[in-house]
Amino acid sequence: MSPTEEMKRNSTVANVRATEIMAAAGARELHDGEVVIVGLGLPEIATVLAKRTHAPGLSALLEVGVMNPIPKDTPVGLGDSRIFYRSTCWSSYLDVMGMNLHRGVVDVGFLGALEVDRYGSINTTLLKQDAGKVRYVNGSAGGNDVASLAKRVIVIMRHEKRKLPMAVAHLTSPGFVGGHSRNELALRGGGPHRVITDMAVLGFDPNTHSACLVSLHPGTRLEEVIENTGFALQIPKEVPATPLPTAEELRLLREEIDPKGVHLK
Amino acid sequence: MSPTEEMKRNSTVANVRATEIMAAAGARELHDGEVVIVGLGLPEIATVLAKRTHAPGLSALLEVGVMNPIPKDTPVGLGDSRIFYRSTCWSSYLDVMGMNLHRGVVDVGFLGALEVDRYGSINTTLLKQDAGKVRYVNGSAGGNDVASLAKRVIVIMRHEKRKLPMAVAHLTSPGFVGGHSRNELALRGGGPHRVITDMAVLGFDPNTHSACLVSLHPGTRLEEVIENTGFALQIPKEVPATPLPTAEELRLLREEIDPKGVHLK
Amino acid sequence: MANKVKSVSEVVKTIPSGAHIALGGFAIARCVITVVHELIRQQKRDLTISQGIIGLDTDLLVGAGLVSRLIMGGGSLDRFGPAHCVNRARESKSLRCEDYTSLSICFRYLAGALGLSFIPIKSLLASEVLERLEAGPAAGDVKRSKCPFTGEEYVLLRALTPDVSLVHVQVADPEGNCRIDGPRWENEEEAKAGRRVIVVAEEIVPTEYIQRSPERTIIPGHRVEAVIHQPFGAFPTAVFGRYDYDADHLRMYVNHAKEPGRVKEYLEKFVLGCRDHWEYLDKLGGLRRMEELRADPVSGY
Amino acid sequence: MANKVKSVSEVVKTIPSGAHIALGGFAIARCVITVVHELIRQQKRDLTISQGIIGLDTDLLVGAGLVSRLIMGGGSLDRFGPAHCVNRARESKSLRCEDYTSLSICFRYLAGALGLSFIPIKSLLASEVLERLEAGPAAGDVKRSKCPFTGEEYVLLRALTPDVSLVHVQVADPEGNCRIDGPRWENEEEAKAGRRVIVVAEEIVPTEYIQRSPERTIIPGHRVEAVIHQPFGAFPTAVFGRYDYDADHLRMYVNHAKEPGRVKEYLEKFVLGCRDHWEYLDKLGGLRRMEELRADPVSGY
Repeated sequence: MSPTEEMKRNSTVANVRATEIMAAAGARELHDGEVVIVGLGLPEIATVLAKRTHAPGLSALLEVGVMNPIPKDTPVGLGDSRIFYRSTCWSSYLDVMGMNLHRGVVDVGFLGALEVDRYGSINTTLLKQDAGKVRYVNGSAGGNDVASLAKRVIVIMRHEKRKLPMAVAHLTSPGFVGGHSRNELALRGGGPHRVITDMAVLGFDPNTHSACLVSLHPGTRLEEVIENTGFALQIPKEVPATPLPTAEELRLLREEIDPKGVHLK
Repeated sequence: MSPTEEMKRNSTVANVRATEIMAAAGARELHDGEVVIVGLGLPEIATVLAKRTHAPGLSALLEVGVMNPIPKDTPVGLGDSRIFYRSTCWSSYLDVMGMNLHRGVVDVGFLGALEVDRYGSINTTLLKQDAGKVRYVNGSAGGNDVASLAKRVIVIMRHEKRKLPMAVAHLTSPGFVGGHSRNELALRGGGPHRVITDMAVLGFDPNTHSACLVSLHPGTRLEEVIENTGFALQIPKEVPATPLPTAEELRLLREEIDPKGVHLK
Repeated sequence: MANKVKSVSEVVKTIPSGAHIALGGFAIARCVITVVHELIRQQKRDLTISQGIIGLDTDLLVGAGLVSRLIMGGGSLDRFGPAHCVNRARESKSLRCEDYTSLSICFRYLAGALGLSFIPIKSLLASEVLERLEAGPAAGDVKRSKCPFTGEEYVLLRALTPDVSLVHVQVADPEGNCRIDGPRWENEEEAKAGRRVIVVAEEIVPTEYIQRSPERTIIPGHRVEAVIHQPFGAFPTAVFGRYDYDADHLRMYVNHAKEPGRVKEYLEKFVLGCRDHWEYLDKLGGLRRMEELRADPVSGY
Repeated sequence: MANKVKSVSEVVKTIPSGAHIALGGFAIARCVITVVHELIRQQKRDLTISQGIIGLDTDLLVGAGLVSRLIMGGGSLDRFGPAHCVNRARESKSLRCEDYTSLSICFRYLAGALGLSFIPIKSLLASEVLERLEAGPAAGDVKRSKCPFTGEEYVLLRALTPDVSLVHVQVADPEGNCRIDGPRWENEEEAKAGRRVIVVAEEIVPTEYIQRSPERTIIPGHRVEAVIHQPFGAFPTAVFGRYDYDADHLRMYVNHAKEPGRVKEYLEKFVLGCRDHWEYLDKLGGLRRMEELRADPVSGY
């Protein structure tokens, strides 16, 4: 990433960080009473923010077998005891991923990604480098399961051309593969719903199933988004601005949810 | 049952009740370190006796999700809290019947029965009466599962002609159905091994898979057994006598395991 | 979070006649008697009942003539006697009964709980249990097949996904997080297979109490639609750690259940003749009797 | 009852090279480090490892060159970095790796634990994860099929039945009755799928303690072949309620793991250079360091 990009990412729009806009935008996608399976990092931050504001009845599940934790310290991963704190249930993969996700009662799957393509398919397995060299990363873990089975999938990631390619280097977790409907793909889950980046919020056209622009973050120009997207984004005539986090949302994020700025830096 | 039969059943041979001979004979069929799924009544009594004597390392599982209970009071059924007392594990059907029995780690299934036929198939579902009238009873519960999957099956029951018919009125739990090997029947478990009655211990011929006489209880005449068996029992030239319970076995049965004589009456 | 505590009458009002109801009781233990009585008072008819081991709960519903179809593994009232009403209804062919086994019912619930439309099993083979299912109206729920990897012969079972799954638990919080003390038989799978999950709790505790030992939570709150708070709600059946079964009352029930006429008598007196569960408990001896049967903390009965 | 408490060295002697070993660790939590180190000291080669989420345990075994086949759902060392040794071995094609997903590994263990040779699943479809499995040496373990009742498309998975299943638990009795505090991920299914089950316990308690809360027993003693008693046996990974992970050591490990040469260095110093787990713990700071990382009873870390 170039210094200027770095600058931009960490620079503030009305003293708001891009990560804070992302967290708030993510939180707004979650409705009270829903069941959400969350990955660590910004997805978890956004979920906690939603729970502390408009969605107190949200149920947050972690694939390891943890429900509704209220961590007081920032965990480094899903196996970190910090994320088990004050939960309402400690069970198992079989319970969370089998008896909830596969059962069909999970409304939202909230994921991170290495690459997302125009049809919302996700790569978390490998990167293809020059001379056909391959670099492996973490693999699917619960990603493919969540993308296949959750009623809707929300991805939070950085907006870079190489991270938003025409087609992912490895199709780890299916979106609307090849532009097909989920039905045609024999997948139960509703598929990708939002991709929240540090520049914009993307959605998917109900007909073409191709990614479209939903809103632009304040301070980001449309051209920047187009430049930094590896495929042709459908652009509506009127592009609304992503609402900035409210003062209360910012207070919660900065003072209570991630005071050390581990994920919001 | 006629008064004389009643008399005989409750009369004593060297002051030993038939039920006590049955319990001791059942206990001797269990080896130390084995895993046994037990039904309530004499099977449980025999299992406790084995545990207290030659098989301290026996693991006793109850289908409801109870392991190695040490009841101090006599339960009326598997749902009775009395049978949960001092267990090493409380889990579920899925664990006991799925992750143990279906997994193939249960050595012995210890059952009661309404009828057992010459091939060791069990009926616990219904009785056919005159004029084709049917009377329903308890059904399979775990019986069919245990008979299908345990490495060997032991049945304890009263010896009456109508309870040991040529063919059961309803084949609830398969033995060597039609004289076929368990392999031919696509069943994993080894099938019937012993039928312990108040007159004798029966086994099954490895070739014909038909019931044969293993031993006669002291005080019972061979003719009685033949009279009271609804099919042609294979009789060896030499018929050994079922060993009587030892003094210590009797003491345990009468003073500690079933002092109120609920099952040994 | 949501407070899901509701009265049994308002909850039962939401259960339509013709519904498939899964019962979590086992013979004479943790039967949802308070809901069963209300179903009878509200005369919910044409019910399909599924259950691993039937007991007093199912026998009462069948005795009241509300059940048209029964999917079960077996059962009775243990040493107190057979399920007379169920057996009699079967003999008179007024009840369609599909006999499975403990494990096959458990597997059918497991499949439902996991969102699998089918699951294989190695019991039932070479038995009349399977033959009767294949020959009867349940033919579409079982299918002989082979493992695609080993070629081994299996029976495939269709998942059970009851319209309403009922479970009686010792402890729940207002959001529906539930604990079950003692063995759980097939309750976890039965509950999680349900399209709707309704629990009856002996005791309601604050969520903070649940958070102190989250590993004890068997059914998470977000799966539960309603929590009915009814102490002694399973009476006269036993609830481990809370109270013992009432042997006298069970004997008396079985004596009534033997004869159609006297079942009616029992229902008139102890169900239809009671405004609610409290009045029923009073008829059974009230506080004094309940205290006699209250479990001691060491034995749990 | 039998006393199954054995030393790690005598237990590892019974594990042959070429064995399929299932690991119960998760990234940086409850990894069976004491067994992993002994496997390296005894140079058990050509191992097949299966695991839901790989972590330090698998990265050490692969770094030591003992693994020829890896069946996994994914994994890393969380924020401390990727599993460098595993990723590098894959890139150099010196490791045959079969990529599944968390749930498909869990279902494969579940099938194994239930004695089912196959189980259906609705993930993997329309993904390159499935395509690569079908195209590779794992082709015989997955099969597309349809539900015989609903016609819905499924992937059928072959059961996983490891030769040896390893799990790190907080509490066990001498017979092998085990408790796991905190979330259990796929440990119950992984353990019960094993042909042999070996547990490492932080603490050995009398059976009477187990009998006081039998509902906490996750793995029953009769399924366990051996219990290895090793306090801080998962160090430097975390054990909920007992101790936190050692962030400094994990960072140091990842820095070594980045380069093949330095992995060797790490193994020389902390594994091959240690007679046993106690000597290893001393090298990591001994009692003083362990006390620094000991969990507080409220937070569990």
